Amino acid sequence: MSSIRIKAKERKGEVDVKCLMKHDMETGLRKDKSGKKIPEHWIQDVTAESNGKVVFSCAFNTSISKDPYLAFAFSGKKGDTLKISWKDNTGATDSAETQIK
Amino acid sequence: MKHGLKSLALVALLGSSAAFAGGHGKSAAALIEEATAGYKQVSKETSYQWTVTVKTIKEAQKALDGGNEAEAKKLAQQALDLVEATRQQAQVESQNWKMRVPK
Amino acid sequence: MKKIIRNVAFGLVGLSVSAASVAGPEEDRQAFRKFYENRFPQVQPIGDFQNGVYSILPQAREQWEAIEEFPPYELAIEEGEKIFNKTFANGKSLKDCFGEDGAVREQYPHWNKERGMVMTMELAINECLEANGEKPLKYKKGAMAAVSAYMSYNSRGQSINVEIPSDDPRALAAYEDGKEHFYTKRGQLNFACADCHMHTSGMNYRSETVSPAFGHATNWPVYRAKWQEMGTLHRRFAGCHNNIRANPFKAQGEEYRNLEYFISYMSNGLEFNGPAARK
Amino acid sequence: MDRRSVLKVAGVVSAAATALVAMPRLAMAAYTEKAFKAKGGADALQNAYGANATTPSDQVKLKAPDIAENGAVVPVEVETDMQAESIAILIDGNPSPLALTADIPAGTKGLVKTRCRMGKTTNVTAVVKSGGKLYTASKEVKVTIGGCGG
Repeated sequence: MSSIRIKAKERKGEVDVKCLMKHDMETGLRKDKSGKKIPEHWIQDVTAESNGKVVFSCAFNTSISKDPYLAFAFSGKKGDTLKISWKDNTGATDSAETQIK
Repeated sequence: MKHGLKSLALVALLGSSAAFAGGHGKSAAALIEEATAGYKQVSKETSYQWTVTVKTIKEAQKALDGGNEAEAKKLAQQALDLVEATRQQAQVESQNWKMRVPK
Repeated sequence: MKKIIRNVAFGLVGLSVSAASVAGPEEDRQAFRKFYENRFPQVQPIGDFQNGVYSILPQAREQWEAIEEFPPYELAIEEGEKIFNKTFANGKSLKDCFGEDGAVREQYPHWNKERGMVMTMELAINECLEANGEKPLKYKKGAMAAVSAYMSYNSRGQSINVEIPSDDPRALAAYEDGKEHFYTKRGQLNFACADCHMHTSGMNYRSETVSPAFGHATNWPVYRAKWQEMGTLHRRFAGCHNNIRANPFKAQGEEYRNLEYFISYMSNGLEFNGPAARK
Repeated sequence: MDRRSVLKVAGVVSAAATALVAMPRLAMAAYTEKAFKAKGGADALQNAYGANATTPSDQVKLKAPDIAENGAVVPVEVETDMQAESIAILIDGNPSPLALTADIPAGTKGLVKTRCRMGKTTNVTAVVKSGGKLYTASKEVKVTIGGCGG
């Protein structure tokens, strides 16, 4: 299952998007039980596409909270697809797609 | 007034680690043993246990293992005080809790 | 010195009323509720106490509402749903114990007469697992908190309606045990649950405003920012005990089950609204 | 809005060119080490946008709490009615202040909401790039150490 949860609702031609991404967002400053530093591990880039067109994109630092939350809005309509994907500093990626309600 | 005074006595005891001064002249090892036994005893007789007591006993043991008899004695004595304060708390609170119930 | 004076003062107040006859649970509950109604008249409607400290702190409430827009516990609800629907080795599942959607929150905690003990939802979940040859879950977090979150979510809107059956004196004894626990000072810091969450509720300990105990039982499990994960009510009990430097009791042991029985009874009539986000 | 802090950021960078170089519009916001690992807000903006002269503007709306409930999860919201090209969030007191940059293509609202980590009491600055210029709004968010660790 994707690590990304999307809620996308259209109202008066505007699509409100809320999205939660399951990710530890390790800052590189935390230590584990044995006192060893946990290496930084975080989502760097997030891209949102609707019907194949980029409608929003952003870049994160490690100062974004664990399980990052992101909300934005764009012009669109019900039934359009919305795909959100992320890439972290290890090169790992994930994506999820939903239909706008 | 009796409850009030008891409560006062307990708080005074909690506030001062030197309030209970038993075990002078004993070795650190003996004091640690006494504190451990006392802790277990209070835990058995009441549901009261303080996290700091175990910690202090451990620190005393560590000091003793490190060859610091004086420090170990001091810490073991502190642990004994904590055990005694726990015992007192359990005793006083077995009645005093009723005062906090709203009517 | 201040502490001593306060303590003595508590003592005197206590004495002046201790001559009153021993009240039953229902009188206790009314006095308890009245205490919070008088202390926080701004909390309207009274059901808002289910939101804990946010019912009395508007500034914190705004942040909490921003978190609730897409709360991190939603991930736990999904995880819980999977566990809930998972087929056991014997072909059954948690559904066989708790129904299709597990919306049984209002049935817990309750007095189990046959066994002479308080049953909680988390205990019932593990007993269901074990009765079907599955491994029990750890009580404080992880999978247990997730299943509990899923079942609580499906039970939202149900009301707390804890009963203390009068035909079994052991039920009253369990209630009284939880009550004594709530009002008893413990730990090196010498605090009772009631000291913080009743008599100084709404006041600050360092930067922290203490939440009212009325409504404490409604919203579990929670995603706590401090933990950065989910945790159950008994995990929070243990955390509080650690804070006052008292040894915590075992999660789902008799002490905490009786305490849950008492504080749930005190919040009778409020809605279950778990899971929730907390700081 | 805390005007002083904005001026400070602007002051630090007054040596930088005030005339903005017309930058080719990036198709997408993308993480860059230079911007996100920069130790100061001005450097971060310089590296992210090729400019760091900023103007405080009440058309940049920043929503952040006065006192953070928990420094690990501080809700921050930036909104503007200006034609925004990009939005950034700076947490001035963090070791590397730039927390987020968002690219706002035509048809997308000048809005971003997220949750940030803050190590200590400091200013949060919202930056909106519009018409090639950087507009800001700042606010101090207090981060306290709680009394109940649990």
